[in-house]
Amino acid sequence: MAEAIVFWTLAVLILGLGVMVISARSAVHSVLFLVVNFLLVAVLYVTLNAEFVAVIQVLVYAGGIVVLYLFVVMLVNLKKAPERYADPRRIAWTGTLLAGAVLAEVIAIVYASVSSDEAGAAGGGFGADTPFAECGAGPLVSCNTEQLGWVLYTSYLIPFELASMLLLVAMVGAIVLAKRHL
Amino acid sequence: MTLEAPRTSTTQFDTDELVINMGPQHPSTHGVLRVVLKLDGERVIDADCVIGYIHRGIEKLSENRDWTQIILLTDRMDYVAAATNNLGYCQTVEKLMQIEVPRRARYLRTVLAELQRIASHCLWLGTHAMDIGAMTVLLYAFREREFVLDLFEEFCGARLTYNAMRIGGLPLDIPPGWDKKVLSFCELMEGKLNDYEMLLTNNRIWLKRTRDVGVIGAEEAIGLGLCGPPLRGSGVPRDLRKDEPYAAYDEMEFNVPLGTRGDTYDRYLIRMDEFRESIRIIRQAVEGLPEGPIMGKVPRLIKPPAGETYHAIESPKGELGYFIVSDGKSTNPYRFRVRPPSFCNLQGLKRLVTGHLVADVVALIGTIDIVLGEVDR
Amino acid sequence: MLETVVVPLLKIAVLLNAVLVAVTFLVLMERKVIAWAQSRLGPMRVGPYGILQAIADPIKLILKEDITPAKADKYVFTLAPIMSLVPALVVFAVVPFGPDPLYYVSDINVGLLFIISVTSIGVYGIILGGWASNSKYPLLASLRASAQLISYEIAVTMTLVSVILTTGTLSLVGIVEAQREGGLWFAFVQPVALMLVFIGGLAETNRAPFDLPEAETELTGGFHTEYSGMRFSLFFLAEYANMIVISAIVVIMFFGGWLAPFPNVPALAFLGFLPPWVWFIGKIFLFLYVFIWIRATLPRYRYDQLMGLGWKVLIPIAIGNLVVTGILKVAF
Amino acid sequence: MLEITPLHYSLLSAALFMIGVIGVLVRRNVIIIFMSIELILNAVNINLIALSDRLQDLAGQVFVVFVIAVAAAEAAVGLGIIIAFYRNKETVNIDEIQIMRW
Repeated sequence: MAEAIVFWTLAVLILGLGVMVISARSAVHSVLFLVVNFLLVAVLYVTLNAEFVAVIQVLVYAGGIVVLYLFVVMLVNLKKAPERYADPRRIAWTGTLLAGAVLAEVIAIVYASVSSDEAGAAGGGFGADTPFAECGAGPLVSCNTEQLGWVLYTSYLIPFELASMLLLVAMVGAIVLAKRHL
Repeated sequence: MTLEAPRTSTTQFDTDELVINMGPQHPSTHGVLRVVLKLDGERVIDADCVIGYIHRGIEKLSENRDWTQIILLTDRMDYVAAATNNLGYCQTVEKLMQIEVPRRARYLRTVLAELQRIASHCLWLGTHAMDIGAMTVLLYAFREREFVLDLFEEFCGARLTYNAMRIGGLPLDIPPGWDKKVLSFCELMEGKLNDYEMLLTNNRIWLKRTRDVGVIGAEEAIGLGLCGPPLRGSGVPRDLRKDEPYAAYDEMEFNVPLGTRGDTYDRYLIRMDEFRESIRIIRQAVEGLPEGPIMGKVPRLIKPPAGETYHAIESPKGELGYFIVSDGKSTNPYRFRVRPPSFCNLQGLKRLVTGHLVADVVALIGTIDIVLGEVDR
Repeated sequence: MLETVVVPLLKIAVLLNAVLVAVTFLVLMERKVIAWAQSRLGPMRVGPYGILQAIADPIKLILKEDITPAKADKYVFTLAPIMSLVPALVVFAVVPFGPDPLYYVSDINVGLLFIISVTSIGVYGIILGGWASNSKYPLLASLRASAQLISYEIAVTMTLVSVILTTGTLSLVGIVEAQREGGLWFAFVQPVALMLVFIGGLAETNRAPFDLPEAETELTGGFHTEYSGMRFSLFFLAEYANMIVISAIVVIMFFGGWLAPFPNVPALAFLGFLPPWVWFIGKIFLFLYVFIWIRATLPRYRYDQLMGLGWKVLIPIAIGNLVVTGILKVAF
Repeated sequence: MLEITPLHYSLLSAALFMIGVIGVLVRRNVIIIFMSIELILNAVNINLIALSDRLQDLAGQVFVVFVIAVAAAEAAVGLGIIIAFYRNKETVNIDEIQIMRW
C-alpha cells in the first residue's frame, strides 16, 4: 500500500516534471525542473534499495552535470530566443507522433516480454529465472554499497577503467573545445 | 557621452564584454567615485573614472571670499587631512605677501601636519585593508585615528574640519600639557604599528593580493603625473618636504622611504614607513619646540600685492599645490586654483587596473589613496 | 506507528528548531567575537550584554519589506533562497549527536555520501539567486560561487574518501565508533585530511578568506545584493546552517563526534561525566569559533588565486593523501 | 494498481523515455535537447534499477553507474561544443546549425 502511494506519487511527479523540462519557455526554468526531476528519480532509487546509486544520482547528476547545464545556459545569455528562427521544413507534430510510435513500440516489447515471461514461469513480471539472473554476484541486500564496490572492482574492472578513461578524454575534449586561446 | 561598450565586429566572436558601474554607490570606491569597468569575464579591459559627484566649486567659491575665510573652505577638500590643506594655503598666501612666520609656529605647523599624516594614513590603511578583506585592521586603525582627532580637538576644538591655521602663523598656542600628550601618543602609535604589521605585512594572503598588483615603473609614474606614495613606490625620490622644505622640515631629520617594484605592496610598505618617519618628525619637533610668538607680522587687512604664485606641500596623498593670482585691489583672490594630489593620482587608475581582475580594482583604488572631496573640490 | 512516524517527526521538529535557534545565536556569537577581536563591545543594547539581539535580528529581517526587483524572474527569485536553505537543513537528518538512536534522526549506511551530495545541491540557491536578480554584480558573484563550490567539493570529497578508507564505513555513527575502537581521533591519524576538509569547508560555506561570492567590498554584497527582508534572511540562515554542518562533519570525522578526548585512556574516563551530546555540541562550537576567528584575521583571496589554490594545491594533496592512505592500509 | 510490479517501472521508464524523445525532436534549443537526452538516460536508469531490485542482481546498479559516467562525459563534451559554437555563431538554435564548418 505504502509502496503504491510512493510509486504513483513519484511517477506522476517525475513525468509531470519531465513534460515541464521540455515545455518550459526559459532554459533556466527547464534546468530547474530537470534538477527536481533528478532528485525525485533518486528518491525512486531509494525505494528500490539502491541507496548508493541514489546518492550518486544526486551528487553527479543534480550536483554536477546539471550545474554545468545551468552554467552554460547563463553563459550563452541568449539575447534572441532560439525559437525565433525555425526551419520551414520542420513540422512540430511529427516529432510528437514519432515519439508516440516509439512509446507504443516500447510498451509492446514490455508487454510481449511479460507475457512470454508468464508463459515460462508463473512469476508475474520478470522472473528471477530469466537468463539475466546468472550474471549477478549473490543476493542483494539493502546495505549494498560494499557489494557494489566488490562487483565494480572485480567483475567490471575493465569497463570501470574504460569509463575513467572516457571521463579523462571528455575532460580534455571539453577544455580544448571551450578554451578560447590554446 | 555614452559609456556603453562599442560592439567589436571582429570575425572571431568572443563572449560579451560586461560593462559594470562600480560606484557611485559602492562600498569600496571611497566616496562617490564612479568607475565604469569593461570586463571580459572577471578581467578588466578598460576603466573610465567618472567624477564630480561632490563638486562644490570650492575654487570658484574662493574667489568671492576674503583671504581668511578661504582657510575654512580648504578644510573641505581633503577632509581627512584638513590641517595639511590649511598649511598649504596659508603658506601660499604668506609667500605671496612675503610674511615671515615665527619659528614656534613653524614647528607647531610641522607637528600638526605630521599628526594629520598619521590620521590620514590610518584611514588609508583601514579602508585599504578592508577592501582586501581584512576587516579587523579597519577598526584598529580607526581606533588610533581617534587619538589623533582627540589631540586636534584639544588644540583647536574641532575633530574633522579644523580651520587650524592662519595666514602668518597659528590662531592659538597649544594648550598646556598638549606636547606631553603628543609624545605619549607617539609611543602608543609605535606599538600599534607593530600590531598592524603583524596582521598584514607577512600575511601570505595579503602578499598574494598586493605583490605584483598594479605595477608601474618610475618613468611611467612620472609620465602619468603621479605624486606622493604612489610615485615613491615606483622608486622616484620625490618628497617636497626634502626637495623644497617648508615649515620646519629643513631642521628635521627624516628619511624618505622608497619602493623598488612599484606594486601595491611597495606602496603599502612605504606608507607604513611614513608612519614611523612621521612619528620621528613629531618627536623632534615637539622636543625641540622653541619659545616665542605664534603669529607673524600680518596687516589687519590682508590684501596681497598684485601677482601670482604657486606653492606646493607634501600632503599625505602627495603634492598639494595652490596657485593663487591676486589683483592687488580686492580682498579676495582673482584666481584660486588647487592642484589636488588625489585628482592627479586618480589619473593613473585606468593604467593600473587594466589587465587586472575586478577584485584588484578595489585594492588599487585603495592603494592610490584618494579622497573624493579633494578630487572634485 | 509511534516508532516509525511520530518519534522521527518529533525528532525532526526538535532538531530543526534547535538548528534555527542555534543559527540566530551563532550570528550573535559572530558579532560578539569579531567585536572583541576588534576591541569593540558588539551589540549591547537589546537585553543584558546584547543577548536578545539574537531575537531582535530575525524579527527585524522578517518585518522588513520584501522587495522583488522589477525585472527579476519572480519565481526563481523566490525559489532561490529556499533552495539554498533546504539542503543545509536536510543534512542534519544524518548527523548523530550521540551514540544512542535517540540522538539522531536516522543512521543511513551511506550517511557521508548523503551529506556530500545534499550539500552539493546548495549551490543552486546561489547560482539561481544571482541569475534571477537580473543584475550584474549578483550574476558575477553567482558565477564565482558556482565555480568555487564545485572546485572545492572535489577536494573535500576526495579527502573524505581517504577517511572512509581508514574506517571502512560510510555511516557517520560507524565512523565515530571506529574512532572509539581505535582509541584515537582521526585528527591524529589523518592530520592532512583534517586541514584539507577544514579549508575546503571554509570555501564551501563562502566564509573568509574565501568569501568571494559575497565580498561586499568588491561585489557590493554578492549574489544576494538584490535580496531583502525574509528572503535575504533565508540566505543568511543557510550560510550559518552550512557552517554548523561543516563543523559537525569535521568533528564527526576527525574529532571523535560525541566522544570525550582519548576515550580509551582510563585516567581520562572522568571526562564521561558530561553527556555525549554536550561534547559534540561543545566541539562544534569550538570550530565555529575558529571560523569566526579566521574571518576576523585574514584578508580575502582573489578569484584566480582561490581557484589556483583549489585545483593546484588542495586537489593534488588530496589525491596524494588518498594514495598514501591506501598504501598504508594495504601495508598494515 | 496497488501492487507495484517491475512492469509499472518499465512503463514509467517508457513514458519518460518518450518525453525525452519528444524533447529531442520538437525543441530547437540545443541545450534543451541535451537535457532531453539526460531524461532519456534517466528513463533507462529507472528500468535498470527496478530490474536490479527485482532480480536481486547488482549488475543493473553497476550499469547505472556507467551510464552516469557516460552522461557526465557527454554533458562535458556536448556543452563544450555548444559554447564553441555559440562563440562563433551567437546562436544555440539547432535549425541554424546546418553546416559542418565555417
